[in-house]
Amino acid sequence: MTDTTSTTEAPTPATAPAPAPSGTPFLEVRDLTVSFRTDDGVVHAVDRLSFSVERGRTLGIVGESGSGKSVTSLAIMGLHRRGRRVSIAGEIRLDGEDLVTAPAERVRGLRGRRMAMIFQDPLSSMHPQFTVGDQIVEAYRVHNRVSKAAARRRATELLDLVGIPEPARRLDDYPHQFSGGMRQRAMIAMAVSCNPELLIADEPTTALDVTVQAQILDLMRELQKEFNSAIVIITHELGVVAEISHDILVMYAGQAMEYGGVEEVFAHAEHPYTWGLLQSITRLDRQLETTLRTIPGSPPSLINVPPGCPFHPRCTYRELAGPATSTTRPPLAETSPGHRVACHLPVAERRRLLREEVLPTL
Amino acid sequence: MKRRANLIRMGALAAAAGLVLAACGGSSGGGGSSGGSNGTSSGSSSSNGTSSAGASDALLHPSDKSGGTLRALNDSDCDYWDPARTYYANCWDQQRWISRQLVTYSPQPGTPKLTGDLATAVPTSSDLKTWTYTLKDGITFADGTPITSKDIKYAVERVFATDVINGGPTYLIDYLDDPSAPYPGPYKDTDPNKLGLKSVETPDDKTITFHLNKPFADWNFVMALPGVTPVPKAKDTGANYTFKPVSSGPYQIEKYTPNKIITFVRNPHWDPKTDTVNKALPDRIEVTMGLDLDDVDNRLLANSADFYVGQTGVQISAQNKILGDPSLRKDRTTNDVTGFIRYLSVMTQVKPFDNVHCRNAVAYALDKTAQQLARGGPVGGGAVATTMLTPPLKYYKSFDLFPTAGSKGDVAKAKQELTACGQPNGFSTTLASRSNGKEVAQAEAVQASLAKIGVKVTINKSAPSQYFSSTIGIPANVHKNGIGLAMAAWGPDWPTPYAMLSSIVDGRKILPAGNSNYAELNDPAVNSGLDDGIATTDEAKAQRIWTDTDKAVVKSAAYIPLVYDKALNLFSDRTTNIYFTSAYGMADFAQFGVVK
Amino acid sequence: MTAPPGEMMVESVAAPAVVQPEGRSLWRSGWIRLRRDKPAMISGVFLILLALIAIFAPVMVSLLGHPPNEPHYDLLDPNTAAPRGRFGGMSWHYLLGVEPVNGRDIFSRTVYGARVSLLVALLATATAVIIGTVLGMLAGYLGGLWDTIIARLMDLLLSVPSVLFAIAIVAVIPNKAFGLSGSGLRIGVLVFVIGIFAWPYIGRIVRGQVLSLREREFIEASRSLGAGTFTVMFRELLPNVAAPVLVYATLLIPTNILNEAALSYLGVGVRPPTASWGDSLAVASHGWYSIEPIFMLAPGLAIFATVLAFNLLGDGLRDAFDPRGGR
Amino acid sequence: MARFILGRLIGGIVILWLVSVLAFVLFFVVPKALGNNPAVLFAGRSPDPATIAGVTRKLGLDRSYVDQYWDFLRGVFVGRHFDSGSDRSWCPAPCLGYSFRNDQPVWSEIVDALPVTASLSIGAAVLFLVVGVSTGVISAVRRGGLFDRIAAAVSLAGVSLPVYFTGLLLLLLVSYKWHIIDNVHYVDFTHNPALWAWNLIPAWLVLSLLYTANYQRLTRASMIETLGEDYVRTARAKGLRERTVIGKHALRPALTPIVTIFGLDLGVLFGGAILTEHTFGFRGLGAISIDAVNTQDLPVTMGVTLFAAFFIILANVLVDVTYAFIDPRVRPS
Repeated sequence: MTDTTSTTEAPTPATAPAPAPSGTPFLEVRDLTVSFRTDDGVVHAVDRLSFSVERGRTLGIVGESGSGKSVTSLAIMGLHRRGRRVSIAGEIRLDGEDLVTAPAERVRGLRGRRMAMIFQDPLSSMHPQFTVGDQIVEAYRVHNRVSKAAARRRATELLDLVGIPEPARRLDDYPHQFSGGMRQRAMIAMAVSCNPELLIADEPTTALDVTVQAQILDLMRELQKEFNSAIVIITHELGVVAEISHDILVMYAGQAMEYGGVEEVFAHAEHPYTWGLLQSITRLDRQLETTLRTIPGSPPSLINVPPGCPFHPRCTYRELAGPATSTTRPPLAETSPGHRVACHLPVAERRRLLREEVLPTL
Repeated sequence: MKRRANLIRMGALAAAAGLVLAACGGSSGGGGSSGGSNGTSSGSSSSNGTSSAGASDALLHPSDKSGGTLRALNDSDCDYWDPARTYYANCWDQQRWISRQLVTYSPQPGTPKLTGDLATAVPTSSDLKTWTYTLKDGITFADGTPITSKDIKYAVERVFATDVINGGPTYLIDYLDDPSAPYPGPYKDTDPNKLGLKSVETPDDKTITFHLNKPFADWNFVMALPGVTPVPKAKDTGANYTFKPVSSGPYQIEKYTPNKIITFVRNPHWDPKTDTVNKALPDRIEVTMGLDLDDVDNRLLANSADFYVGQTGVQISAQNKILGDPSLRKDRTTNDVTGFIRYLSVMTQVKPFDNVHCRNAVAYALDKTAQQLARGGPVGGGAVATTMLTPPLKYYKSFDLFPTAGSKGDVAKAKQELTACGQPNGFSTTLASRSNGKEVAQAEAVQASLAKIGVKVTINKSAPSQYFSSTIGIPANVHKNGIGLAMAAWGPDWPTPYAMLSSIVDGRKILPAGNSNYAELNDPAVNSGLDDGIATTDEAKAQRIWTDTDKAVVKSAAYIPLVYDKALNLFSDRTTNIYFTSAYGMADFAQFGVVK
Repeated sequence: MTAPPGEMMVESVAAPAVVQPEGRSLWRSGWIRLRRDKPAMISGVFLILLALIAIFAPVMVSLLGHPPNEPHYDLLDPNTAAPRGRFGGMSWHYLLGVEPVNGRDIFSRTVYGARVSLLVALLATATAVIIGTVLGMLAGYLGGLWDTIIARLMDLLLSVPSVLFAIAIVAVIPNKAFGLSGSGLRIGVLVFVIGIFAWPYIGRIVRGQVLSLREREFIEASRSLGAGTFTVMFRELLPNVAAPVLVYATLLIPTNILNEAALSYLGVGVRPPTASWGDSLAVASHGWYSIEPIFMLAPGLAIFATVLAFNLLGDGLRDAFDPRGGR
Repeated sequence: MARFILGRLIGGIVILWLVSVLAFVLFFVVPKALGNNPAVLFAGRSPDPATIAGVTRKLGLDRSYVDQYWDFLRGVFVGRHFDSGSDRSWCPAPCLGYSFRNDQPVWSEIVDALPVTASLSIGAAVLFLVVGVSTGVISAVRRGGLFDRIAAAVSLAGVSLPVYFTGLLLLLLVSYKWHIIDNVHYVDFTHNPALWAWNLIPAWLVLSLLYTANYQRLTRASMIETLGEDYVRTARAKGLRERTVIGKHALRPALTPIVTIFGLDLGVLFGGAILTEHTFGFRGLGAISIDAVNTQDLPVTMGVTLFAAFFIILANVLVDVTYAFIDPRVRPS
């Protein structure tokens, strides 16, 4: 972030961001492209991705590992170290302000205050050598000029809020002295310490057992009510999305495959990849370990993304989609209001397959 | 019972420098010599030339100015400050500040004479067995108590207590003990006054008489060794006396921190009227010890100190500086032949060197100028040697029994000798040397010389401390390890041929351990020469005997003289009365003064 | 041990990250990565050349110099024992001049010094690798008392002042021992003392590797098929620790070169007049370097270039075979 | 915690004891087995049998090896008598015996040499720690940049240069060519602190070059590893300033392994920087130990070895304990 040699900033002049009128999306991502240069070639981690989230609403981003979910979230937070190796293009508008072109220092000021993030593995994401309390206090004080004692009181409140018993005492514990669920709660407490308007949760429940998972999701819902935040939740578990999200974005190989309201997509999924995800979840009854195993093949190398629809080599129905599927990238086209799908299969064919072949297996 | 060889302990236990006894002086023009006697080479002639540029016989900066502090430097501490135990030449020289003996060396450049010190005069003995000394009046210890003959007898007795008082020379035991009833030393003495040694008589406080068990012409020299320094019985602390010896000389120890510093201040009870030897010019003397030798040179060059007590000569970088600065060289250095000899020992009991022709081959093959270079060249190292007696010694006479052109060796003659020895194609042998100092370079030069006649030499380096005591000092080890050649060096305890030769060439002194006749030379001509020489009072006869003996040794080719040691010593510009004395093979510290 | 410990032979570097071998493809992908590493490849070529020079030293010297032990007194100033002329008497006949005191050809001695240096360093490294691998595997695989004893032994060896012990050992070894004598014995002793203090570095790495491999399926499988301890160790474990051992052995070589030179510099190296870089530096250090820097520069730069090349190659190997440990 | 420390201390003492046995065997048993009687070494150049017998009795060399070792060990803790029959001397604890060379108590030789070694190692340690760690951090943060590449090259050269070569080179330049410090020698700190430092500078530079290079590489690697850790990302996600992220969140865990290595290195250095002291002619522990080995001064060799091992082991124990304080995860509860 201190890198001044960034060569990838969009050439558009930075205009003073006007406060977004209410009702417009709080976070708007447009044509976001993130690529990394490595010794083996350029990794196209995110490719022309667009979505938006309003305050009070939750977007779930789903996809196998390596589909670009986490890269997207880190791009929003401005946590990629831009420079010779990373390039980011497109727009990320937070309350109307473009973060891609904003100076690093400006983005830093927003991080933790207006947008915050919860990470996947709370054990590795919390600093092992500082107490839980210190870490929350630090998160709070970086954006609030208050005394240490006041920040400490705030940290106690937060721990209490996220449901940690005896919060005043546990403040001085180190992360390794917490259980997995408690650590995630503490992580959330840290993230919400400044009442962020955007909360990004990257696989917040993956490392946790099922009961704790449910508790954490409840907690996030409650917090959303309290702070009216926009939430982006990243997961590979459709169950989590179904439980907490309003909207869903299915990603594959850095690209959006399907995007829409949760009920709509779950009921009328039109992308073969989404079908695969749906099939895997129901059949195994949320057993994490083997989720998604049912989709044949493995995710593509992001250095050599297949031309056309990136999913086509694994797609059971590619014969039905015509030759374009392996040459032309399908647009993310609206099939019904608010529901977009990127697929070369004719709409009617997709609906027929869903009805005749997919739904019976679910 | 022969106890200890007569040599000044050099390097044997000393740290880096290698040789302890140092250098200076060859009054009569160092190295006179032999190198030049047959075919002069540019190398050896320049060696003669440079040696005369040194101080030999000269007195640098004479002055009677007293006062000031004399600042001396040393790399290591003395082995002991107990006069009976020290065996380093420079420590004997330093002892002159705090100790006096019955007789001592007269203060004069070059070959010194003995003169009375505590005794009124230097006695003579017709049978060379009975020696009587009379003490001066008014001589006292540093606490004011008068020095009596009993204090001297007590000091002599201490040397017999080898379990406590060890380290020093043992001539006193050799010549005064009764082998049928050995004296155990004063600590185990049953005599109430602890004066039970029968061979020393003290009829009164002023008289002391020694009854030797055999004739010994050099006895007065033994009486000049620090071992005969009087010790007050009441102040004798045995092994700890080394930390606080009672002074009888012009100075006394003010403060002593081992390995760091020793300081001397004037002894208030020293009476100059009783002392014709010590000038005692400075008010104070400081010896700083434990220094790096290059550091020593630099301090001397910068005049921030006055002299180096080791007197082994400057290091290479300082030597380079001095040779490039004629005025520095002239005013502030001495460059004398020390009396020390570097030689090659050729083991007569190791095949094929049991054959004299094989030994002769080595003697002819050696390039002695290479040895000279390995020692540091004609200025820093020494002069090419052809005799075992060295120029500063009494009765030294130059000759060369193995002349080669320019002293560079004669391959043809060497090969002839090899053929005569029955080894025309050469052979393999082992050469022992110490692992430190310049001896390794010397060994490599021997190796290179002998390679020319087909003799393949393997060098066997030993830690200096075990070199003389075990590697080459135990004949059984020498035979077992097939050591045919050994680098060696010798310095006499006093400047006479007997002190030089008796331990290293006497065939009757080949010991199973602690041997110093390394080559195991047992030549009747040499043995009888030693006996005759030391029993002779006639100067001319003595001269003849000693030269013949020296020739017999060299002719045996069991010992091949290589280099007469020289040292280029540096002094500060304020040091006065610098001259070489062969008594210690270095400058006479007792005469130093400082100006400025 | 990613860097030479310098002052003492004791480790100054934590045990490096463990390489995760993934089978055959590791070797190939590692080679591909290594080929892209220019400094490492150049170093490799340099070291091959150096090895050739060492092997064919007599040919080199007969073409460009004089026998390494042949004195040339005529080239010295008889008064100072220093070479006549500037730069140590450099000339077309004596490319790097001649040594003081005996006038030996510095070029030849530098070339011959490579022999001792490489021979001792390679043999010592081989010793360390053999002992370290065997004991490291035993400790890691057998565990329990074996592990305790071997781990304590490694601690012990890392706790003693190794240069001092090495010198003391060299000093007490007689001139004939173990059926060897002369230069053979000296080189053997040097190899032994350097190797004996170096093996714990390899031992620790191997032990760590084996500990993590021990519970893996293929080991279990092999064991359940009735394979004995030694079969498992040498058939299954050894191929899997080979890559990290190779990498750290390469990084141990420069350390051992420095150690050999250090011992020679302190006077307990090979027997005179055998040329060695450390010994040449010792000669120079006795004041001669201040008179003519070439005495110190020739052996010093030879050590530097060789050690640097091995370090570059080792770093390259580590980056290629253990990407986690590098940049 | 107390139990943990106690456990480490006992472990350290056991190792030290093993080192002492090893040293005793190496320095006293082996030479004698090879035919070098220590009494002969002690007694001088050509000692007579009576002297050797006296020395043998005085040093207790006529006793069994076990007894001799026991005498030595007891001497270290409670002092011991040296008794030759007529001469009894008391060597107070910690008694490591007397030097064969000059009859000084070994302990006083060590005490004399310690300030030199301490000055050399502490000064160098400060230098290499500060320079090595800071350049390592900068390299890691600006990975791949110009600074990093230059630092990598310099470090690689640094770890490839023997101290005795850089030492001579530096002496040649500052002393003989440029005459900046004409005569590099050790000056006691109490004598003149300015001269003390001035004369130590070349040795500090030489010794720290090697270690700086090492620490630069280590810090860089360690820092790069921690910079990739999730908790550093968390720190950034909080909106902390980059300086805080690096200086606090990344540096502290990155330094944890460095502290370990630093402790061990310091322990080794305190045992005597043999090559540096030898090259600069400083009479520190390293130099006296080399002299002692070369002159077969067994008590001094043994004493210095144990003293050096003591520091190395002490450093090991301290490092373990410190580690527990730095890293709460390994802290025993």
